[in-house]
Amino acid sequence: MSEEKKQDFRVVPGAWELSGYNFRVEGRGMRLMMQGMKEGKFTGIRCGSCGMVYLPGPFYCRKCLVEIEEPVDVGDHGTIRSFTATMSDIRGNPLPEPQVTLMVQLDGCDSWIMGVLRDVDWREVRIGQRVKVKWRPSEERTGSLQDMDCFEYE
Amino acid sequence: MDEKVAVVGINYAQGDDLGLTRERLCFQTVKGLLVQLGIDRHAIDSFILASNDFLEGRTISNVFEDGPVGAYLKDETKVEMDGINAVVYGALRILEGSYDTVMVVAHSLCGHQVSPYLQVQYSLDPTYDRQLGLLNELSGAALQARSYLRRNGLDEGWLDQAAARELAAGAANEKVTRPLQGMDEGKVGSSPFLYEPLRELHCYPPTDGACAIVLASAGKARELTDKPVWIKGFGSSIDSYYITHRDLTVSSSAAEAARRAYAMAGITDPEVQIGLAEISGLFAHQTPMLIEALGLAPEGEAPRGFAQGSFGREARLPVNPSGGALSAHPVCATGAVRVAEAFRQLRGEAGAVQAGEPRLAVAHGQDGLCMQQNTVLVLGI
Amino acid sequence: MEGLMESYFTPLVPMDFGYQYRLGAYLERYLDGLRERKILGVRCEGCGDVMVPPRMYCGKCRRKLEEWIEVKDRGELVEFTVGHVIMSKGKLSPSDPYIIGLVRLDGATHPLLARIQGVEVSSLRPGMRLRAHWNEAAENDYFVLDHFGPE
Amino acid sequence: MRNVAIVGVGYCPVFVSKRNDVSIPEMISEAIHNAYLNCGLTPENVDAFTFGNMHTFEGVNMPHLWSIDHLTALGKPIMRIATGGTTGMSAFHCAYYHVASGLYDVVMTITFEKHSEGDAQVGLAGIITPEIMTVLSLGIDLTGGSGMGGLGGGSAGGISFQATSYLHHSGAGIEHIDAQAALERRNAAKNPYAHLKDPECTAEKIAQTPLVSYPIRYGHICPTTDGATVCILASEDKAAKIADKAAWIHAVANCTTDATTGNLIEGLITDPAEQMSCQLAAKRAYERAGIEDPRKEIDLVEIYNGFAHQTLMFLEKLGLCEVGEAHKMLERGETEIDGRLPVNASGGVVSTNSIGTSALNRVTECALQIMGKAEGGHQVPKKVRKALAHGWGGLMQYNTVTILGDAPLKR
Repeated sequence: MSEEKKQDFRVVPGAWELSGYNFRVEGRGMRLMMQGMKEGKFTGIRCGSCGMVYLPGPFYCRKCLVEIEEPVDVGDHGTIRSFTATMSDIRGNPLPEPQVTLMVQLDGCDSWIMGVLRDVDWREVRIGQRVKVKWRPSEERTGSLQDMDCFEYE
Repeated sequence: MDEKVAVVGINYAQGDDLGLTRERLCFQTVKGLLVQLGIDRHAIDSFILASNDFLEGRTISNVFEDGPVGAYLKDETKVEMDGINAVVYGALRILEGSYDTVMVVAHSLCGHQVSPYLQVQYSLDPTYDRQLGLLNELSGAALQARSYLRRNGLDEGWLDQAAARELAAGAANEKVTRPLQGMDEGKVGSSPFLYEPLRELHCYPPTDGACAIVLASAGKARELTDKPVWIKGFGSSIDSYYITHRDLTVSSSAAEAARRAYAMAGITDPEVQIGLAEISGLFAHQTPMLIEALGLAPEGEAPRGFAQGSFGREARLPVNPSGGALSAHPVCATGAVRVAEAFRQLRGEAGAVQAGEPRLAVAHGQDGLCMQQNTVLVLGI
Repeated sequence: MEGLMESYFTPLVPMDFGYQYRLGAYLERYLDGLRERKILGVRCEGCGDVMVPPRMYCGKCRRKLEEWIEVKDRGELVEFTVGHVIMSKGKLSPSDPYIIGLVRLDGATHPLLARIQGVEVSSLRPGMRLRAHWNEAAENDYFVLDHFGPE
Repeated sequence: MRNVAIVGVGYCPVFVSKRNDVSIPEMISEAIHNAYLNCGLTPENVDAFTFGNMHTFEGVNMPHLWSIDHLTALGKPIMRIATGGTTGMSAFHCAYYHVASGLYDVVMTITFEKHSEGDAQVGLAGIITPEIMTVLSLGIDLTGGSGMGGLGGGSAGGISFQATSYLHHSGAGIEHIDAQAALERRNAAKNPYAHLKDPECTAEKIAQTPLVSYPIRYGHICPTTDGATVCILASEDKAAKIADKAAWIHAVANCTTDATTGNLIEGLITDPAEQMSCQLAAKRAYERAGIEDPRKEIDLVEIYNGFAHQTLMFLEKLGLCEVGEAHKMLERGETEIDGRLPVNASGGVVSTNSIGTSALNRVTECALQIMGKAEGGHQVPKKVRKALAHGWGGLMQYNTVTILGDAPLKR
């Protein structure tokens, strides 16, 4: 590396204090989806104007710029649209096993969701393969994002 | 500048806490304006946002803003300054010729999400001023206030009058949703000191707010409205960062910005020609300082003008009939709101705060510690 | 449907992003000077202004500053404010009154912002003579020049 | 609409991972000084300034305010633009509009990033920190291997999904990403203002770097760089007087879609490799520049590629080849410095990434190639008449395009 060293001057600290903010994040579509997940299904929102189905549903359609609120159930089967196999954890330490994460377009939905595909050889994963959601047993489901256990092949 | 770029519509909201997320605030403000103009988002060629990552609490804060403002698959950019600069950029884009319509959207959530003081706090020299911890937006403004008072031989109580004047105007403005009723000198003068001579009610309030403005080329403007408000001129300038190296009794950069704006607008005698001013004075002493810098009163004469009622709603040259930034200061949107208020006044649509029938107005916005950077826009009908 | 406010998530972000700011040659030399009870500045050959603390450029003359000079550790009060609050993470909390002043040091053309102690607020006047109080024991270089008090 | 030219370019002397010898304003002033030297102008000649960086990377809000005395801009109009990765080009476009409006004759764009003063990973996470904290509270497991979300590409973020999708649709393989990265490291070795340089780099060497998240390897990823870049623009009248050589702006265009990955909350995830905003921005730029067949008319390209697959992907999205052709052009050597269509002769962003400058460097590199002033052996041998500079950023969604030519556009 061609690091040119004239002189190393001292450094002084600073911080961006995110702990001082009171954030607000839109939640209707997410809460609607989680409600459905408790019953083992996905509920999105359809734009009444263009028909686009989003999951989880935003409060507006970005194409039509209108408020949207029509709940619509989408399938829990879908098609792999992209994937990755992660070799290290979020801090960069190697994982014991590569972890496969998918981007899946669920049947009847235009936007995609992400989720884990377990117990597979990551080298065999391909775009276009069919998968379905493996739900946790109904008695364990609480209406949280944990209610979906993972994806598995159809 | 002749009739080349017009403001054709405005919509804004400001309040202590509007009860919205930033996405919903942007969406509602833009949507309201599109409905008012009878167009959809496809009628807009270009979107210019004004917001600030440190106030949004997010890196590249416009990432999730361009959907709600209607910029999906459109040209969008962000001016990370007071929104009046986004209006200037919009005008430049129209003058270039590729765009007939530009939507400017400025906002922040300093009412409920974050302290507005961070905007300046994080802009300070991290290798010196932030290490020492003496300087902040309020201590800087206090030194500026006292310098101004001292030069003009005014006592500290004069700030109470100056603040009460603007707060009373704000109380009459339905577009200001802060509880300002019954503000008088006594109430202002009994609010606690922050940094002497500045008391709490001499300082702007934390405010949520957003302002959307549609600009259009001459041809398009006449399609979109019967009453286009023309941008006649604009200018901006900036002072040294180091307040120790500035003359704190005047705003040189506001004066320079105004000179540029007036030259472009062909204004030779602003005190006589301008019929209305909307000025972003964030502290009680700044509005008079800016009145002088903008050439609306001779240097040192603004306080006398106040005493004589020269800048009241009924006067020939009303200044901040909206209540100004002392009544509501949604950082980033404030300068854009000044443009919007001037637009309402020039069209005679300002309702309870309508101030005569101005034909030519000046709007002003600022950024930085002690008004470091200033932008001035001249509008006419 | 529930109210809008109830539908929002309100996540706490219990983290602060950290930074390390690099000093350049000018501020480095200034801080080194303070350790020797010297207040250093740079003089602009264009306008004659003396910058304390020193920096690389004179904005007004748009020229690089290279002439180092030492200014006195005493001078006169130019302006002041009395703080009744302290600001932390942008939030204000009440404080016992304290004085911040602009002090023009002898040999400098412009003032330095500093804490002022040992003076009654009622006796503060522009032009008042002040001198530096040093604290060599300060761990933080910035606070070796601790405050200004009566000459 | 009047013609606007680039008449001067200034870089800080080196682009390296840590500038321990200067403060932020001092580093910026180096590039400004060099820009004046480059074209013989003085600060008095400049009418207005535009300024850009990603300020959460240094934790300094609107750093032009703090730096202004060092920027030769005191008393002048200065406009701060910030759009993420595209910031450099967005600020440049703002300067273009200043001049093209007819109101300003000479405008300077100043950009910088001093990554060593912050943490780029953390700064990027700052895009969606509140959203991440929300989904964590709702049961997303970022460390284990269950449920929705997962690691989502680890430190490479949503980029891995983009690369996978690109490979699938183009028919290219990971070995092509390796080869592209190697080519850019070799190009960087010839550019005095590049950061990661390796004159002997090969695809095999890149292939030995560990996989971070398939198909992204360490060798595919940009560094974090300290640097500053300055560009001076002038109107046609002024340019003729100032510069012996100039690069003329034929078109600027810009487009956004919507954040396509990372936000699990609002159903915004779609194909990160579609890059419709790039296709639209390019289309608009070609129209404005009067370009009918970009494949025949564009002589040189600088692509914003934080990750090596993006060079290939954007070459296709920009319409400079068919889908599935970019990696074949690479195989045939057509995109090398002496190739038919040199791509990232500078070494690209994947070799040098001081984010605020990165998209502007694409423009300045195209300009220097047109002027024949690219230093250190990365000047391409062919005559460059028209060049395309591309910028990318946001959360996958911003694309900016600038087309430059060796003569003013006839309007």
